Amino acid sequence: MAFQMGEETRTFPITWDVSANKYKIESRGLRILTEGMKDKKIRGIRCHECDTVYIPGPFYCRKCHIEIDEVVEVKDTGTVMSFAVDMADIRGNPLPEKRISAMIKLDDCDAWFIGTVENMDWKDAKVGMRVKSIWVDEPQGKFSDIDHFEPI
Amino acid sequence: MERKVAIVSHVQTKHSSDIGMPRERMLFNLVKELHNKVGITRHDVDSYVLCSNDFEAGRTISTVFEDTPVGAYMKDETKVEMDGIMALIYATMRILSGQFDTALVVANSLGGSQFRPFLIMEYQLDPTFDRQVGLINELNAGAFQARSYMDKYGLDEWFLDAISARLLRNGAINPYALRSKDDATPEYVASSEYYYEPLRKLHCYPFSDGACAVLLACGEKAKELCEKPVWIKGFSNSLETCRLGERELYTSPSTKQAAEKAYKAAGISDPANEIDVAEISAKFAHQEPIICESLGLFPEGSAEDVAKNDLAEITGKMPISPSGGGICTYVFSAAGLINVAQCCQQLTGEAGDAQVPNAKIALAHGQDGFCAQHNSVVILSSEEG
Amino acid sequence: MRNVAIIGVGYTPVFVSKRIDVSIAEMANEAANAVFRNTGLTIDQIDAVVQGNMQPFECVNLPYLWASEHIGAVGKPVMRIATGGTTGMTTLMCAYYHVASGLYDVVLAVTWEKHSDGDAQVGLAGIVTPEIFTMVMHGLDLITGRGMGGTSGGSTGAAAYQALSYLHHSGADPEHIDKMAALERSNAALNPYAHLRKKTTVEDIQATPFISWPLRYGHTCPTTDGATACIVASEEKVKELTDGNVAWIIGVGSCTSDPCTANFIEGQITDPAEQESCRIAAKKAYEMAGIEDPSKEFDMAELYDGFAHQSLMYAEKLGLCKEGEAHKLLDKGAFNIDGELPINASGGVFSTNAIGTSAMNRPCECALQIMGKIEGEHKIPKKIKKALAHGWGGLFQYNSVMVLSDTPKKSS
Amino acid sequence: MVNQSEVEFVETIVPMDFNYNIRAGKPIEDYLRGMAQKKIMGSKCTKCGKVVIPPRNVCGVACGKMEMVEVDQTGTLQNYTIGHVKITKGLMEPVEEPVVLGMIQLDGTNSLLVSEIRGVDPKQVKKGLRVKAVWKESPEGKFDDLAYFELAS
Repeated sequence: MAFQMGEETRTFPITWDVSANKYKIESRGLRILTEGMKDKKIRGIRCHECDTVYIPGPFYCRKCHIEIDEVVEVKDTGTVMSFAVDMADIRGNPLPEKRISAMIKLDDCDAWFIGTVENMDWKDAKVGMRVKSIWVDEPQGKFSDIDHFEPI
Repeated sequence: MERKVAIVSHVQTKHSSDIGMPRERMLFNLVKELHNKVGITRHDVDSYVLCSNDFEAGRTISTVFEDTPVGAYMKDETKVEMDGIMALIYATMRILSGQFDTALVVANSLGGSQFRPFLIMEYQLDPTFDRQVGLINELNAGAFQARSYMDKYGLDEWFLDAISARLLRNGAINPYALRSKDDATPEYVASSEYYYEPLRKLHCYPFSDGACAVLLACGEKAKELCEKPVWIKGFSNSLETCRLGERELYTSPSTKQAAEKAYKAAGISDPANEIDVAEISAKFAHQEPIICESLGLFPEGSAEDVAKNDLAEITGKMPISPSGGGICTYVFSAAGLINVAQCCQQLTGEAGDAQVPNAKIALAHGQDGFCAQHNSVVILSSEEG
Repeated sequence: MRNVAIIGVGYTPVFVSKRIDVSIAEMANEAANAVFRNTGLTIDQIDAVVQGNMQPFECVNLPYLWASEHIGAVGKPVMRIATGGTTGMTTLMCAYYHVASGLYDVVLAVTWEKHSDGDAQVGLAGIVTPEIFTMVMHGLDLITGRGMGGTSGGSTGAAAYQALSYLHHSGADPEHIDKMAALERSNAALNPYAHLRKKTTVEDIQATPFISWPLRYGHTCPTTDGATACIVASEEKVKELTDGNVAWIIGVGSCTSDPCTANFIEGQITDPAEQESCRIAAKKAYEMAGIEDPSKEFDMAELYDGFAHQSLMYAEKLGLCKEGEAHKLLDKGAFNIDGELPINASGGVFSTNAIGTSAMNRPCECALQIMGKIEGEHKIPKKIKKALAHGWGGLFQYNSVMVLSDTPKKSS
Repeated sequence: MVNQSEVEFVETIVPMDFNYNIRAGKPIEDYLRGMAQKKIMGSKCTKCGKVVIPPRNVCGVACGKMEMVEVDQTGTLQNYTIGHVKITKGLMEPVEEPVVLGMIQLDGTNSLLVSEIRGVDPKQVKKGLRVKAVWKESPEGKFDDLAYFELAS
């Protein structure tokens, strides 16, 4: 039952013009978070019903399905919930440097954030390890204000 | 059908060319409004059927961020990627199966402000031929269809103007409509510019942002949840070939096939007399008579007579699209579902100035594709029967 | 409730990385023809057609409008379902509900994906592109991925977090992923409709580079071109049209949670390895099917594993074994084709991933095993009475579950 | 309802497009090879005898297999429209001169082919006109080798 593939036929280039889209993205939570980062503070939104603290804060709690807007500050230390060590790109080509990118749950909040963990050998990284944020010297209210995380 | 399915409630946005908020917010607000109207929470809904389009959303798997705003977190959820009326049909089947008692159908699009509907349509063309040749677009395909109807029945362009004028006037009494004009006349429509002859600007649909949600329930549950359930009596859909050059564009065999099955299920033998009001998804003025005639609501080729004798007016013998139809609002992915919502308003006596007196049986229609390639029909009734 | 059965399955002649000879619609036609050949039915006996694929992988909007002509759907009721990775199963479920509703008797479901016409990584990136660019507007460094809010490794990167969280909670080792990978690739070698068909050892897997530790290149699925068609029918039609050798769909369930990866804007609050939606979907399907102890009652399972660790993870979430036990069963050989509970005898999604079809091939493989109509040496040697099929997708949030049986449920 | 003005959002543009390469399949491949030789290829159903353009390999699942046939290059205008706009990448813009687009039934075929009609006054266009294909001087096996149709004398 060997299948014999037919003769090759040509291909036509077509495009999905995603650049034609004007995406509307809710941004209050992002603004509250990044503005706070200017002062080295991390702020999220708490659901007044179930106490879940989201970062960045959405306008509604998806568990309780209610509108939420209570701004809360959380710590810049946290726990690594999971991590991956990037070693190659998606097609298998090795990266020049191994990089630990971790899912970090900051203290006092329920959201997991991805951050790079530095100053440790990737072989020593563990789920559950404690990390702290290392801020840049002059934060500007951007995600890049936290340069990286380091083990405590 | 052993089990009966009814519409408990429905909500829609005030449609707009730019609704001015993100999709998630639009959906959250919409569903909360429905919850408040019925007095339920998300936990009272068993099943969610969503309807949106990946290319309109500009996102692979358009529903990934739509589930939680509509309250589907940890719930049964699926997505129909067609016109919204098909999501309603699927939800009805799910309830009929006996596995679910309630289902929420939500369809949405930001085709007015976020994306270009003509491009969504271009992506629908056979990518190995029509899309490569690059000659066909939605407007000129529509023009061919209009010409085909005019040639077949020897009509001039006046009936197009008259249909658009009627719909624009209807739009003026529909608080949800995007485009409207309370004193529109055929002459006013005829003064808009040509796109592709015979189609003028006001013969074509406007790009709309909007969303619609419809809550369905099995019979007993529906009676518990609301005073006036609207009963789903029959539905079907059918499809034609995508080859424009192989279709008789002046008629709509797929609409006819869908209607036959829907009428049979609903026990309708004389649609023109038994149906009190119809909401038709016509993206262009000429599609309304083509679809209505295939539905058996008017004789073939009667568009001019219908217009001259005001038969399709709200006060006429066979009111068509009291909401203003596709000429006033066309929300890609949601248009058919909005038609269902409009029919419900008619059947529960909530249609305000657009109310057709004593409306008991309504027909909602939805379409997809070039020149209404795919058509769906739902028959609704205010009586359980 | 009406009983519904899968009465036939048809695949494209091959599942390969590039079908250079046919267009998307022609490939769908091959699958439709195959199911008609296998069942002896004709298109005239089909009441409705359900179609599914993930359209951004091929950039054809509402492809049913084009492909229907090639699968005989013109003039029939048509429905199109798209739910990401679970599309295949939700399409089949839609066909199931067509029949279960009592409105239709014989329904054709066709799914396909032709990844070589596009770029799967682009299609997957398309899920969250606007969110990523919004993050970039707020200072995310996309190039180095440093700092807060980094993105890494596309879908493999996201799956790596899931894999490690799973390993941490289950006590399994990364070597167990290698072992599961080798088992499934070796199963695939026996399946003529699998894509990567090479007998593979644990050492072969371990020789592949890590992309995102703990996931190696050898832990990831290929991108495949292929189509699948399946016919479901009511109990009366089963009597009329078949010899009775069919696979009954006795339980279905699906559930969504929230995006538990890459939810950059609304905040991610869910462990991607938690998969509560899988438990809920399974509970629903088991209740409907009358399954009391899933760890004892199934003779086989086809799980959706885009990445090799997911077979182990989902075996636990679906209750096929206790939490933390899957890797022990793997070590004992229970998941082998001749084991107690063969998992992915077909080679799984991990060996063949034409995304639109992937979640439909799971129940289809179960059905073929139940009917004893497996072409190839991956036939499970024992009699299959009850089989479990699972689908997974979205931003790690959708789960769908189907229970199949060799006997119908007693009519209630 | 939330007041629209309270909703805070950003409008994000993704400054890239996604590219695909759609496989033609045999019938379209043959159609384009025909173009290179200034031939129009259609397909004929071995069962019902229908001849259609664009060609394909099956006449629906219900009917027969189709085989490639060359079709006539002269035909009858069955439908037309005069374009005052064009649509490029989903955006509509006016055209300088109205364009006549026709649906042409080539002799011996059962389908209509959409093409531009040139050399005719838009006011004079009507159903039933006889038209013939005009080719690019050096065809390259592309769709636009068949440049347009003009009135057949």
